[in-house]
Amino acid sequence: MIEFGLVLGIPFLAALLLAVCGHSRRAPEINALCSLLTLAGAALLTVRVIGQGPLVLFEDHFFVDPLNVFLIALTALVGFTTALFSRPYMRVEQEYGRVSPNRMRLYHSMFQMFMCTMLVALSTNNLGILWVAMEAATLTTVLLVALYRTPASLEAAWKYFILCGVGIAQALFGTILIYFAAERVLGSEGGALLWTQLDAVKSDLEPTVLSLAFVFLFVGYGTKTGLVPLHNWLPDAHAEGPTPISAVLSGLLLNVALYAIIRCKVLVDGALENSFASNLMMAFGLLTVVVPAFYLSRQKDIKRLFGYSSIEHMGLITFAFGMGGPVANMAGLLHMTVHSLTKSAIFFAVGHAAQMAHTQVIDDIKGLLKVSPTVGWGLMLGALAILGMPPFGVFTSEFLILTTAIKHYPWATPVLLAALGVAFAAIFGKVQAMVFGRPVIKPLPYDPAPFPVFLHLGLVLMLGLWVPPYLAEWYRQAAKFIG
Amino acid sequence: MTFTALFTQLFALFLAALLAPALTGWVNQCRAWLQNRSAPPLLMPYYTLHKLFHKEVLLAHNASSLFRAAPYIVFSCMALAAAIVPTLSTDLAFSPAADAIALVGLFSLARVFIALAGMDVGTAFGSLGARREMLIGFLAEPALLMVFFAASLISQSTSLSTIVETLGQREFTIYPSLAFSAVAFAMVALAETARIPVDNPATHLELTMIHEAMILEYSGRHLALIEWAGSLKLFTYFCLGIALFFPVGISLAGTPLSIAQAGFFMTLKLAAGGFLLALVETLSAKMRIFRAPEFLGTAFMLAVLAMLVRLLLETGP
Amino acid sequence: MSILDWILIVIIPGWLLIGIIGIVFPYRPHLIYGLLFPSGAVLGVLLAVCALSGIVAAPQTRVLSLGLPDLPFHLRLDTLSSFFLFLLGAASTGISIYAGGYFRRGKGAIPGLLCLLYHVFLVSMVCVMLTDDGYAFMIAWETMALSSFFLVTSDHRIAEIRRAGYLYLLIAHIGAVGILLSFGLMAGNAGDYTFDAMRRFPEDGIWPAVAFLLALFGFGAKAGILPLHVWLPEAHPAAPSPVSAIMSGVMLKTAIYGLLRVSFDLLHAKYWWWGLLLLLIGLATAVFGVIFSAVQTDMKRLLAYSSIENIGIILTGIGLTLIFKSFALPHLAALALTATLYHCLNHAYFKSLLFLCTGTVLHATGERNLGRLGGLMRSMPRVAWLALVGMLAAAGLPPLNGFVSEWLMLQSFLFTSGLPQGYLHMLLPVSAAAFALVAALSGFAMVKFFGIIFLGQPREENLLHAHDAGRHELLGLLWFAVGCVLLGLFPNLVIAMLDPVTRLLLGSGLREAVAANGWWLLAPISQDRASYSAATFFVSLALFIPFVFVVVRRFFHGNLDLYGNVKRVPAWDCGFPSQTARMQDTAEGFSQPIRRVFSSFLRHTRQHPSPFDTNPVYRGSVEDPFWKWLYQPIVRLVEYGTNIVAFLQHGRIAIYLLYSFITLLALLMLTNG
Amino acid sequence: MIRSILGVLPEAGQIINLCAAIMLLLGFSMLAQRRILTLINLFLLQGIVLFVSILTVALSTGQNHLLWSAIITLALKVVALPWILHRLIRRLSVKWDVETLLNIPATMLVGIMLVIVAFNVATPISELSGTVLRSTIGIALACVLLSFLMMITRSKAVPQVIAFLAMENGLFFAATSATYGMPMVVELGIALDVMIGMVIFGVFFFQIRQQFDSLDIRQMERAREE
Repeated sequence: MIEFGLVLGIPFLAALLLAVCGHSRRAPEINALCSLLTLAGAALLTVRVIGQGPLVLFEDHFFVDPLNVFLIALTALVGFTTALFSRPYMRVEQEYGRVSPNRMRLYHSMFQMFMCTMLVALSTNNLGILWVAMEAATLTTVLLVALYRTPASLEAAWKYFILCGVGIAQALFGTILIYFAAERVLGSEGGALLWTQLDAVKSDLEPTVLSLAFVFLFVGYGTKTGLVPLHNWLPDAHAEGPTPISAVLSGLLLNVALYAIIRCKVLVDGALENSFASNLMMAFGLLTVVVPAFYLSRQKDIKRLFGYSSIEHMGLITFAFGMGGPVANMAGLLHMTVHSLTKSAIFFAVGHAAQMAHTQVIDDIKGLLKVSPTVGWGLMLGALAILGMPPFGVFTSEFLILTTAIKHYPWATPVLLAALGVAFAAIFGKVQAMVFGRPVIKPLPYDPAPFPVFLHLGLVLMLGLWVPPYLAEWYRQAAKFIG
Repeated sequence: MTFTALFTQLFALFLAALLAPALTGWVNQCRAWLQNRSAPPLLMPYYTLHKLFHKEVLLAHNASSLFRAAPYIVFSCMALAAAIVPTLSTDLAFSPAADAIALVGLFSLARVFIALAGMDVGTAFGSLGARREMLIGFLAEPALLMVFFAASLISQSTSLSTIVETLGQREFTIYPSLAFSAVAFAMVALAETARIPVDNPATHLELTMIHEAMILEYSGRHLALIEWAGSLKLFTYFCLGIALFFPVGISLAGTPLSIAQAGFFMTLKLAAGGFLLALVETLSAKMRIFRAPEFLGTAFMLAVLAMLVRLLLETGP
Repeated sequence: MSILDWILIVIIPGWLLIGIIGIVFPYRPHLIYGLLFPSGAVLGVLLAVCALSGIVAAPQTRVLSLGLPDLPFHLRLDTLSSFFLFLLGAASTGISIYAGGYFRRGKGAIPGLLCLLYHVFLVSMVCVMLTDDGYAFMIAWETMALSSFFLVTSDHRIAEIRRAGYLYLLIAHIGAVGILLSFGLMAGNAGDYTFDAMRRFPEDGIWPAVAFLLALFGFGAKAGILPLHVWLPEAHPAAPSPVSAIMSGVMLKTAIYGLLRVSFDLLHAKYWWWGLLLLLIGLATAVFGVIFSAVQTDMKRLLAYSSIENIGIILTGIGLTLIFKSFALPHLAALALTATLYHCLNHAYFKSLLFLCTGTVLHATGERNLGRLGGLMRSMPRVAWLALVGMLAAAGLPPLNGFVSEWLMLQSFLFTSGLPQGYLHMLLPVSAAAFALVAALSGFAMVKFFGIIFLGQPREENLLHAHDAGRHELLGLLWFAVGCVLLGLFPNLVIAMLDPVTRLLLGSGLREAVAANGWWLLAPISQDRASYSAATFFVSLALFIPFVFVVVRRFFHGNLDLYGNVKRVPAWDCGFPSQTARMQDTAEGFSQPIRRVFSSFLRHTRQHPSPFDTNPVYRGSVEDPFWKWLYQPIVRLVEYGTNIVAFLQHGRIAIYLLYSFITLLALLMLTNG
Repeated sequence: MIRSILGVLPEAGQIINLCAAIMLLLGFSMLAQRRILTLINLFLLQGIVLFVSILTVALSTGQNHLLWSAIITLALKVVALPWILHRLIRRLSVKWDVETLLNIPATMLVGIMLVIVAFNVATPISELSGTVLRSTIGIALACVLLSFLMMITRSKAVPQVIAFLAMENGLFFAATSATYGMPMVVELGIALDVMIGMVIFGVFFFQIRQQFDSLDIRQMERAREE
């Protein structure tokens, strides 16, 4: 209870606090401290859930079960490291005159608010509150993406806002339809939007309504996940926002949206007793793997490049969950974990690199290894990790996904193979050109923050070689749970 | 390894080394007759060798140790090759040590060294000769190997002694595959021993020479060894042809009497062969160097055909 | 402590420790090159010894509690892996010794980083041989690719090297995905990826063939078979020479190991057409490799193409083995496999030797271009004579090691009577002819390699003052040169060592046949059919040459002084008065016959100077035709794809909304209908 | 279980059906409308209809929280948002929205097809509901789709936002009329989000106009793959 309060309460209070003093000189430290406290809360919560089983709170509106507790922990962790990273990063931005103190206040406040909304979305039991939190997450990030107020950032934010707003409206319609179906079974007082209750009666829910509802929810949350062809906002938003925001967008928000889809899929699968939702997810997953792969090679902006890469990985995860079964589900969950860790690490490195070069244009960044070995190696190893090179954890999940795919859906593998190959060629070629070669850039006024990058990469490396037993147990439980 | 085998072996080796220049002399004599020239004496090559051995060695300034070692290596290779081929008897001490494939390897070892020696001094002609020699080599070598293979398909063995024994003991039957092989072998032999139409042993015209170009820088004892090795090579090829295609009279028993008989037959066959070679050389003209690949390619094809014919038409041993 | 324990407790941690010490003290060259690399070499010897005893020991297994939740790392040391570990240990010893001297003279890369990467590379190769499940294998496999990539790009400031590294890793990665998919197919249900589960993979239906083809693709990409070879001639020249040596000598063999493991051990090699496919690909690769090797003008590229050729030869051997096995001819299969494995070992030795020699030449002269080398026999004679050994071995000449394996291979081609398949029966002699052609052509390439670099006049001024190899380098070179000679002289011992391996994969071996003839005579079938005695051969040559020398000197000149005073004169050269180094054949000139004969294979472009040019320049280059016929179309296809998808991202928000709208409507109608 | 509402307020079903019909009509007229002021007024009307329908449901079922919903709707959709919009266009001095990306008759045709699709899709659901309100889900869906279409066809920022808000109206209508209201927490949350969203929109309008000198969203096509 207290832990849970910490997890949700600290970010919220921090958001209020930073709304007042977010422009002060010590604000980045406060931000990091609050994130650390949240992380501590999340850690305690995790320990407790592992020890005592699922937790239900606030009149059933919130609950913490194996599926979401690790996502909460992951979110808190990445939130904390991002806060650490944003400390030197935002100072440099301020030094460069790209953000004013007022904007710093907005940034810090909204960052914490964003964390809060995501934690709510992850921990809520109520599909309605889930929707509300998702929408709130959109709103906060819109403000963050538009932080620089440049034409490009405004354009990106506007597209993000409109596309995700419309998308999330579809999700609301889907939620209403679920409620409509559930009310006939549970009654309007019975908590017809509470996931635990829905889960209990899912086989009694009306299949036609639920399949329609799933279409709306899928399109809605899928927009936020970045599924092709609903993905168009994503590269713009990643490229134009401050880099810490790109990191959390890629590393966390997409996960949360996908989490929402998975929650809904469990219900729909229970009601439909056919593979409708699975097929839908596999089809869109495959499309989402292939199309971004082809975008990658033409990117000139480094953050846009990794934005597309995030889309691709979301496609892979969606495909994995679409295949279903214990192995593929576990692979999907693992891939969610390692992708958010790796991708945020990459964005940390990219952020520093772009600051050193005063540009995000790939061709103008060269010789990172020489100027700053930590940033250079971070970017290189991160890119190799995200491309599925062992011994990093991304490989583990890709290994499981691909082997499952060729066992059960061999027709899909040539597509995946082509996409992975093209993606590798594109990303690696560009990253290599940035990291290697003769330097054309200068070091930063503040030391870069290597800790977040290497912490993430270290964790990813660990997951590639050894999955700790309790984590494995969680993956197994959660995978079984998704079905 | 019996004592007789060892003795026969040493005797064969000695005989080969001794007779080889005579064969060269004989071919030159026949050629002169056919071309209406007055012939040099039969023992001319021996006089030449004697002269060269007594001359002083003049070395180019930048000739390396490899250059000086090469004649000895080449000569030894050729002598060993001559020893392996069952000319007089099939009961040879060396015969298990090297089969047909190893024989080809031995030839190419010698070739590689002489080519390297040709490149060593760093003159325009030396490297030109080396490259042409290697061109001939890489075409002739597989063709020769295929000839051996066709023969070994009959005898189910690559051991030269076994091949010759099998072919020598058989009743007279016509093997079409052997006919093909024989033609291929003749072509390869012409090329390998630096004869017209591929090379001209007598020329010193810069642009046409192959073998001579490589050994331009040699003089004195080195040149003598190389010349001798060339004679040995010619001799060995003759013996090979005889052993593979006309094995009549080769001693299978290994007794002194049969060896003497074999020696007699061999001399006859060599004489006839030398005359034939002179005839061929007289009747054909030297080809352009880039016709040589076609020439040898034909030989290669014929040898492969011989194998296929063997497999298609002649089942059973 | 069992052998596997020795490897796990001493060798792997030892190498890792060396690497870590290196990275902890990154800028201490004396420590790193004087102590760490030599100790790595000692561990290499230890590995070779362990592996030798592993070949005769029973298989040993271990399970490490690392890896996936349901799939800990399975390790297994059997005879096949022992053999390849022996190869690794033996080769790495020489290379480590050499590297200690070579890197000391290098500049650019951080010594400690090199030390770490090099030893991680070695460890990953050990792990590749030891792993017994798909996942751990892939981890080791890709770690190997990654560490070697960083080694290749250690001098990453040169754009060409970056490009080479990129191409290498790209093809390696795509190949790895192929292997991964193959494992996925063979894996048991519910994600059991151990090799044990894969051995139980059903043997009929289309899936074994698919798994085999995927594995062939994956391992072929690493080995450099046609048409996946393109990275090899780029990466080998780019890498520092010890790295080229270990990549060519050992890493390519890991692909062979993988192919043997999958096709024989896991899939049981039942179908003759697998063998035919391998045979044809192998021959094509070998012919292609050797022709291109002969026309190269960069010494390391020449060797790289020669590696492609040798991989082709090895693949041909595997193909023969598969054919014989599927037609139940165990003795012939054993002969072919022995020849294959023998050639793996030989190639590791002579190619490492040659690459290391190029390294020394490169350090002494700063040149890889054959057109600017020449005459080094005089300034660096020790390296030259050692290179001569390697070159003769690579050309497949007796009595060195290359000849033995080619001899065995030809024998197995030759005694193929009784294959029930008609076409195959006809095809094998033709293949033998192609094989013979390859062997002969490799001689051409090697003569060119040695002759242009070491013989003739120096083509540049500075070559006169090139310094010979240092102590460490020489020791490393000697290790391989002696190996080449010994492997050539004692084939029976090597074959006896290979016997357990062939028994594991085929159930038959050559030990009895070989043991019947004593150590000095190699007669794998029977003495009547074929025999070769390297020792006799060598001894007779070794006796005869001095004999001739003594006779000639004794009888004709009266002295035996080895460096007897001879008169030095200007070269004769048919009496041409002016001779410069430029008048020798260049590398291009030397390979002109090959270009003529095989002009249809090669894409040769030339630029001639005009007759009035005061400073005439001639340019010619031979391009790999696969770039034009295979890779460029693929690139164009991808570009086409990117143009199509770019059209989707049009920038206009209304269009984006339209996508959502259409998606929604389409899904709604789909659900409804 | 769905409670019968006819006992409490006999005409409630008719009223709600009527409201539904008016919603659809308003949706169409917004789609066809070029003038921005009229658009806002139509939006206001939609808000009123929504309010009436929620009120009807609230009264007829006696669910108190729906009364709250109704009040929020009134405050937000009838009073606050139109007022903000009016102020905005006055401050930004945009009066006209002459351009649509697709001409009006074609838009209408597409709109009719959308309605057919929406009804068709909703048929199986409506058959389940077993009340007289069977058509409301279909109509709500049609409203959502029509607003969606309107967002696609408008080239200026303000009408696009109005379309977005109209879409929310459709959703609200579905939530209250077809299901008799979502739980209170959810509705409050939704309302809050809409409110904040509107504020952000407002901020954006000024920023966009400052940066691009116009509210024409066709200016914002720079981030693209060329």
